[in-house]
Amino acid sequence: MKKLLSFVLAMVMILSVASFASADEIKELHTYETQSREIETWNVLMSQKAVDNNVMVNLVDGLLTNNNKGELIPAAAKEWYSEDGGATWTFKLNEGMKWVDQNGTVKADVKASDWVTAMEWVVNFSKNNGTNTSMPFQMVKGAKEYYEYTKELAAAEGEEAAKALTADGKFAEMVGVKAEDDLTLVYTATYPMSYFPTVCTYTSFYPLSPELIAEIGVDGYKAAEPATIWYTGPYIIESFTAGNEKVFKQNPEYFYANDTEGHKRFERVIIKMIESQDAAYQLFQTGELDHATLSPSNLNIISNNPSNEFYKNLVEARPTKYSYQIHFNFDKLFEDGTADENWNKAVANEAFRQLFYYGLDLTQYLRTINAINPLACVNYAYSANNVAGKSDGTDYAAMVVAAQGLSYASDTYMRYDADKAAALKAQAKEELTAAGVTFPVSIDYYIAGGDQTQLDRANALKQTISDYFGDDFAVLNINTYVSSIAKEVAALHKASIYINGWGADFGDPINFLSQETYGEDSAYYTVTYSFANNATDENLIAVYKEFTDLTNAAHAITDDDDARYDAFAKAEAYFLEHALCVPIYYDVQWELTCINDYTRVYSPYGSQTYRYVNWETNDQIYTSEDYAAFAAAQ
Amino acid sequence: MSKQNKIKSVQELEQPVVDLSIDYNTVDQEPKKERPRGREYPQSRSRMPEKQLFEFAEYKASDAERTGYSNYSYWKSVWQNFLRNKPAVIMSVVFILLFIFTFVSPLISKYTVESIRIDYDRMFTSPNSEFWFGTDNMGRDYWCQVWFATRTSILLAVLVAVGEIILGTVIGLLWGYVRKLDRFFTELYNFVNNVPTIIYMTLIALMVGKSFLIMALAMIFFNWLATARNVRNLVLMYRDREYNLASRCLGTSVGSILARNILPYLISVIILRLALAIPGTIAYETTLTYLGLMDVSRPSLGILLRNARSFFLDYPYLLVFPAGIVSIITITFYLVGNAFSDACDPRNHV
Amino acid sequence: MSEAMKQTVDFDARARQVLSQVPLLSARDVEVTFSLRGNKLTAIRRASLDLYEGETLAIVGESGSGKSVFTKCFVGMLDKNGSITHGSIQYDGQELTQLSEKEWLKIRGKKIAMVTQDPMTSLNPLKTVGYQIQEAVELHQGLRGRAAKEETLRILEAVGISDAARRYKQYPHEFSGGMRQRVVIAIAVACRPQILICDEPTTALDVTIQAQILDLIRRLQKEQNMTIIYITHDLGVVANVADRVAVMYAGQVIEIGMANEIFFDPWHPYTWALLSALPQLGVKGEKLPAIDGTPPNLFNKIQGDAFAPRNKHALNIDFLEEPPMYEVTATHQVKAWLRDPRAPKVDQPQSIARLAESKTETGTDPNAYHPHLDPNRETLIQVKNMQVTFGTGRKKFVAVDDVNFEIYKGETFALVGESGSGKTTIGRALVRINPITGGEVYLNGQKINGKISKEQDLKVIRSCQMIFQDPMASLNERAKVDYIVSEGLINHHLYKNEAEREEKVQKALEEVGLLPEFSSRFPHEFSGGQRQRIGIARALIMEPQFIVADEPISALDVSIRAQVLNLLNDLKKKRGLTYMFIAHDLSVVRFISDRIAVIHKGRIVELAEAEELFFHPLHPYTRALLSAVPNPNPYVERSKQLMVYDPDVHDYSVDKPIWNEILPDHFVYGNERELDGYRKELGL
Amino acid sequence: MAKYLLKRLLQSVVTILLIVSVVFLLMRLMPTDYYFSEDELMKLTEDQKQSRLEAEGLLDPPLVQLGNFLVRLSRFDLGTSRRIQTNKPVVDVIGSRFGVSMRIGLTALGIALVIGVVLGVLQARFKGHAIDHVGTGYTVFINAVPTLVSYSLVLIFGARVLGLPSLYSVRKVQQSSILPIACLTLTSIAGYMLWTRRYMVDELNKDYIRLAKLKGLNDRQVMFRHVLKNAFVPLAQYLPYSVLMTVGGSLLVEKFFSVPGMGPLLTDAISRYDTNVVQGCVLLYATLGVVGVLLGDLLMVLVDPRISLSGKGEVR
Repeated sequence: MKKLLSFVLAMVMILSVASFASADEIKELHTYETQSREIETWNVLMSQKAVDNNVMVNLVDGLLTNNNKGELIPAAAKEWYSEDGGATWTFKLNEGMKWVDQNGTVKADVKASDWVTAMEWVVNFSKNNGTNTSMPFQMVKGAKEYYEYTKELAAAEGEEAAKALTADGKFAEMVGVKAEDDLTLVYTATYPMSYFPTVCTYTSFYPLSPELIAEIGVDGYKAAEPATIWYTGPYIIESFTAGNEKVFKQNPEYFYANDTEGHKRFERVIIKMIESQDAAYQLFQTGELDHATLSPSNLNIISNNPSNEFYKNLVEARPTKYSYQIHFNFDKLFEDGTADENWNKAVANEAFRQLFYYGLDLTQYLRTINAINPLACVNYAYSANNVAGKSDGTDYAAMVVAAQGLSYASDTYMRYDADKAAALKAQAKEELTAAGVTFPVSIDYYIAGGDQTQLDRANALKQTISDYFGDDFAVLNINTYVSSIAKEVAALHKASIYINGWGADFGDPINFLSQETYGEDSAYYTVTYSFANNATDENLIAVYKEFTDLTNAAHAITDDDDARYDAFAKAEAYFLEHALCVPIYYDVQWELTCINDYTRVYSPYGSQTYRYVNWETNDQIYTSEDYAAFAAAQ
Repeated sequence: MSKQNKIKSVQELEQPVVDLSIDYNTVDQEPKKERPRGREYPQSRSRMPEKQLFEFAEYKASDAERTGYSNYSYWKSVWQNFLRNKPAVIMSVVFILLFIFTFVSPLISKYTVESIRIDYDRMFTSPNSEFWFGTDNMGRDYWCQVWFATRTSILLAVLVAVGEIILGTVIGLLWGYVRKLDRFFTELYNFVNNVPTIIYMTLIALMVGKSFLIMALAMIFFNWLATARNVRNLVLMYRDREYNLASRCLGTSVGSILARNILPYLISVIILRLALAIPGTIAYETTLTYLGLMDVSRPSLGILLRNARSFFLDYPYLLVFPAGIVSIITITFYLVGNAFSDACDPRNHV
Repeated sequence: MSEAMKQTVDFDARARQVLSQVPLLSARDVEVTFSLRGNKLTAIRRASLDLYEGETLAIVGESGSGKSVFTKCFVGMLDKNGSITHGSIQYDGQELTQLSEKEWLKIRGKKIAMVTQDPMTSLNPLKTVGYQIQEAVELHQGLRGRAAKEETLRILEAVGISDAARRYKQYPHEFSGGMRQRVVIAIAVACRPQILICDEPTTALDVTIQAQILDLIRRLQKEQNMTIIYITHDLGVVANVADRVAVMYAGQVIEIGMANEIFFDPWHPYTWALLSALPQLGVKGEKLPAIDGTPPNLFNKIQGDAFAPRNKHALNIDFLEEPPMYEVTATHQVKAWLRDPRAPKVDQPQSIARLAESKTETGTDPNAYHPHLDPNRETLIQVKNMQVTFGTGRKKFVAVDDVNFEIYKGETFALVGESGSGKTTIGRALVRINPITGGEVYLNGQKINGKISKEQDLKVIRSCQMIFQDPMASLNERAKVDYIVSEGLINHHLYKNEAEREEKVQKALEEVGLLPEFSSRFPHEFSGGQRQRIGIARALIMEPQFIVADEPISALDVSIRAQVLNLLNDLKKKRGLTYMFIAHDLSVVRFISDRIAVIHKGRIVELAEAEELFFHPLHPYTRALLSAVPNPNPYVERSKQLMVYDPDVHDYSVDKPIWNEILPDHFVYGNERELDGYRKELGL
Repeated sequence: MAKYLLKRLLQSVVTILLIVSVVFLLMRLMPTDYYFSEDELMKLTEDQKQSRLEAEGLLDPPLVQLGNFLVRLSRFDLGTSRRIQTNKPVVDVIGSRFGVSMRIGLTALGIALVIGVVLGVLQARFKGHAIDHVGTGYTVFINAVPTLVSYSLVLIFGARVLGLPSLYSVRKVQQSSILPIACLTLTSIAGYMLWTRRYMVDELNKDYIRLAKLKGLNDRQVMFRHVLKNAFVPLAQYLPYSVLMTVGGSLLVEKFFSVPGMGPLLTDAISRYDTNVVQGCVLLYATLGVVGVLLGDLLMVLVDPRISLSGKGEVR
């Protein structure tokens, strides 16, 4: 199998000059989401969910967007700069952008003040209810203070008073965002930061026309709908049926409407809601979809059978922005609410944790993610790739990998070290036995009950643990939750380990590392999954504290990005070496597609991935060869 | 012509059948000792002179009372009638063998659920001498999974079915018999019945958990309705029968009346309900599994079916085995239930 | 019997008429078998019958005798599992046994129609009465639209339904049982058949209604010149309607003859037994001649005469060979060896003679006043102003209202009324199955209704027991006789040990004439009469003083009723029991009871000593009831004057009625004006 | 009659309120974290969450919340959706989906009813003949095969062989409704067949059928004049209930074909903890159920002259 594939790849390399079949591009793109991922709000400022953003970024243009290489490119802003080392950032807007309604009627001009209005909305407690505030709080001066102010105002004088606030007055005084003129927007950052522009791809930095609020009111915008919102982006919603489909049509007033080469758009984009990933494959077969990401089972069916009609069309997708890790729960409770001392003692032991690191060859598990090419999705770093890079072009994540002495070039699962594993196991066993831990240690793991793919993966993990740790040492128990792991499992401290994925919202390692620090409320994983703050083991606390100090020290470096990244890499390597968390995979899946993924927006952070602009498509299904060529050309 | 006519005439004609199963006039009589009667008369006319033929025979009134002798037993007749229904008998034998086999299979199969391994090199192996039911999408032996799943599902189904029938019967009995409780149970019935149970199941799964036992209890708790209503309507039918009035007249307690006077009459319905509840539960389990409301750590038929849905076009055997077993179970209980409830009907006892 | 009476019907003339005719329908050696789950049941065993134009032929027999099945062959309505396996039925030049379903459509309804037994279920509940009749009119009289409707209305009126135009549009449920039976008859009549088969048309009806329906059928027969086959088990009805009578037993016609021949000169021992067992012919205080045992099992091959085992006059040959038909007269045949010249001579039983003499009364002076005989009587039960209501609010229904009576120790107190009159409700109220909503009940002077102490409760349970109407329904079929009989004992632990309990059960069974070994069996194994005796044993084991017997014989076959009546009388004597005997049939009541209370619509309208009531009925309802009592003497029965009770005769608007003791021990319900009238009648 | 109706209606309202209240209180048993999406949990601070809950009155004692809810309900205000379609009035959220479910459900029901009843009648008419056996075989098959499997078969057959769209689409409503309707129809036909046959056979055994035959009516006349309507009566009582429950949507079918209907809404709302939508759905279902029973009783009054409205209003 593998040989065959490498042979194919080799052939492709040799024949890379091979011309593509001269087929037509797709005019109407049929794509999909699974039913659980239906859009929840049409208010671009209110949402912080990928499912919403994937839609909204096509309807409203933020200041900046990404291209297919992950670089920042202009959207609403044609240029951007900081003249003071990142403390304030100025954005120059395109001239002549229009707000239109669903019918394409021009409603207003796009002005710099729209971003100010939007920021006021986001950080006004009574308008946005506190959602989407985390990045403004972190990055925009005065945002948090203004939020507190509105909250108090609402409490003291009622919601309406707070809702009545506008971008003038108190907001202008307090918050660091200003429209110098109609086309110039200036942000004042909380501290000097070079990565401020990356955050401008994110929806909390999107615009809102005050005239829209004037038209539909605060509550009207809260309950925004395709028919009520205004558009500046490449598409307008033509029709929307919740739970069924969304149809995008071109926005005739789109700023780049006439630039059909540089800003190529589909005539229509139809997003179908489908029952499951497996259904996508069926629908692709019947021609009802233009691409289908293959669940491992679908993939196996095709790859297992060379006579399958799609055998030659299997292509590997580009990795998503998410990095997946195993998180340990340091304060595990049983179902009945009592502490699971056995696990808590075991996981506090570094040797035990490191066993997950050095003691597991996860190739088998990775096959459940990428059945053909499991090592393509190996992840040795906590941070995702391409989030940030040194001035010499070195990627930050690669620095972390290198710092551990690992490399993705290997054709084996490199982190696994049999000798070290044996030693660690002996050490863990001895130390834990002394601490009164009984073996085998049970590891409670939770998956979504309705998800067959997760079940298969969990079984693979269970088997891997059984193979490498031995059933006498540790046993993985598979449990299920109904819909929300955070609420049903994590909030109750029920699982021993979690496999979570984190994708960056902006281009700096702090976005990853700050989720893991000790003793800080904003550290999402620490507070909601690992409960490291509740740990009692002194060694563990010491390690955590050290890591936190290293992270904060790195974050304090604001004048030299290279030094900053070096320091972060050091902190992250420390974090990983002490196995506070175990990176496990990147999402690299296989698909059948008529879309050239390499032309799609590639955003290692933020939410621009699903902007349907400049996508190259073909009404013939791409073959593995085509894709190999695309990858090579990249 | 119609069945009821038949029944009516059967009843009419049948009555003496029960009354008098040994008859003086039967030709194919057993030896005398079997027939407790007082007088003797010659077996053959040729032995008797004509004169004697026209003499009065001796008459004993007390003999008439003995005519009631019968080896009829209700349950024996039920059983015999049931045995007469060949398809039901065959299917129940098949089912019993199947169920026994779920316990035996780990002993004879090459793999067990505990020992099967993921092995991508042998995924989707068609049934062969090594893997009797082939392997699944992860290269695991399907044979042992199917049998394990069958056992799990049957156990769940039996547990839930028995539980729901017991609960439904108890509620139905009280609901029908105790007039004061009628309002309460009617409201409870409306309460549970008028909202899709899936809501309650989801809420329970969210709030309490979804271990085998919890889900089994939840299913029991929300599935008793049909049985209870059925039982209740029957109780209303029997409640004011004279034999119950007789018991009340004798001061029999409500509990005894329900247990001894009414419950035995409901057996056929209860068995029928039970028989239908078992495949019903398996089907329900499939749905719940699909919705992610069941424990999935061990194979059950619901999980296998859910999984097979993605492959069955290319690898039909993955669907055929579990679906076949579900069908066997369903058809068995369908037949057995009907056969048994027919057999319980005394009108069918000849 | 007076000559005047005899002239009410001239059987001889009818006999001559029969002899001069060719049969209209002739069934010869008909054998019908049913197959039931592999078993073969021979329901009709080569029965033969001729039917002559214009006559009324009654077929009498117990349930299971095959009378219904036999006549179903005449309309081609045998159940699917049954078939005519032998014999022929000739009608109108056609061989009915060979007809196809299509050919039957030309005969069924059109030529031979049938009135079915149960009017409550025989009409389609969702179609108007008019529609259902008109359907037959259109089908068989060829009328359409208006004409059909007019004919329908005419028929409705003809069957005695007043206000036909309104009734036409009504649904069956708006009709009472009697009215429905009229509609069923109307449907049959609308077919204008030549032959009308009436399959127990009045069995489900009250006596007064029964009499009316019989009148109606007779009238219609005359008007439409129909030939009628009348199936019944009630000899009173036979006496009323029949020109000729065929007696069926075990699937055979065992005796057939003109009605007077069958009633006054029967020759089959079974016919004798049937007639002798009639309570009307019994002598008060004496045992009724009962038929022991039960009819034979038709699944088995029957050897000899089917009745032989129960026959007190059986000859040896009866057990071996089936008797041939002997001719008694040209119109009277009997299938009994007794008619063989070689057979010994036997006299007909006494009661037959009594019937012939029409001595159906006990011979007391009709003009005398009959007070209760015992001056030292003690009151056992006292009922004061009893009221029983069912339901609440708008659904409230008063079943029993302001009822007063006393029952004396050792007597049989009868409560007579039509269905729905509240008689059973009173009975059940006395044993506290139905709670009473007003008034008081005393047992031995102690109040027993409402809340009473536990010991008192037990005492009442032990003292007051009940025997139920339907022996098929009153025993728990899933329990052994042992449990059924000792249920009361078990409830209250009225025994020291298991042995004692068993002993008590055995004793109780023996007492009611059952064998002790029966205790380990289930109720199915017993006949109706035996089951009723088990029910009696169940009551007896509590050693009660007082038993409410709720129509204990009305669901039993004629031949078995006598057994139970005899038993009840025996027990009364032996144990000094007191009965409240609930019945709708005055003839039985007269035989068994000391005092009779007549109840109508929840009120007792008259209460008197039995003979007193029969000879001096005062209340118009009592009179109507008495007038409708069937008499097994055809002459008497046909000459009786039917009285119809119309509640509107009472004008209670001003003068309120009261419960008045008009003579010592003779109570009647009426207002002052009526009471005055009654007194005048009594000559007071 | 009016009084009786009024009484039944009042009883129904009480039942509905009871159901809604209990579900309302059950939902409040959950931790308040459930009100937030995963992303919100990730990005909102504890303080932000609390103030938001407080602002929305979700920290009040459950009974107070219930009171407020009932007061709002009396103004037909069900509140707005929290997650399903954020801040959209629940009435609108449910309304649009209900329409879709209703159309599909009613169509399927109509087809199933016609085919099922006709086949059931034929089965009863030719009891014991081939058609009866085939029909019984079909009902057994439908019951024996798990719905998940039979739906998959319909989907595959419809999409692959017939080339029908396998997803519901608002732009091709008729074409894309075929498969979901087929799924619903194929399974419910079995039910209607079974019951029709059974009721027909029951009716055929009634005494009045014997009388009708004795009148001289032939089999066909007996069947059409006397059996059909009577056999329909027991069916009639459950018809409105099943109609109303059908318009409530089928969870599996709607999920399968992405029909934007009521079926998946409820489970979705529960798992996303959109309490207002859950309450709205429960209210709707309870109303449909209770009204279905009521209508069933009323329909009985229409088709069966024996039953008058003064009868008792209890489950039968």
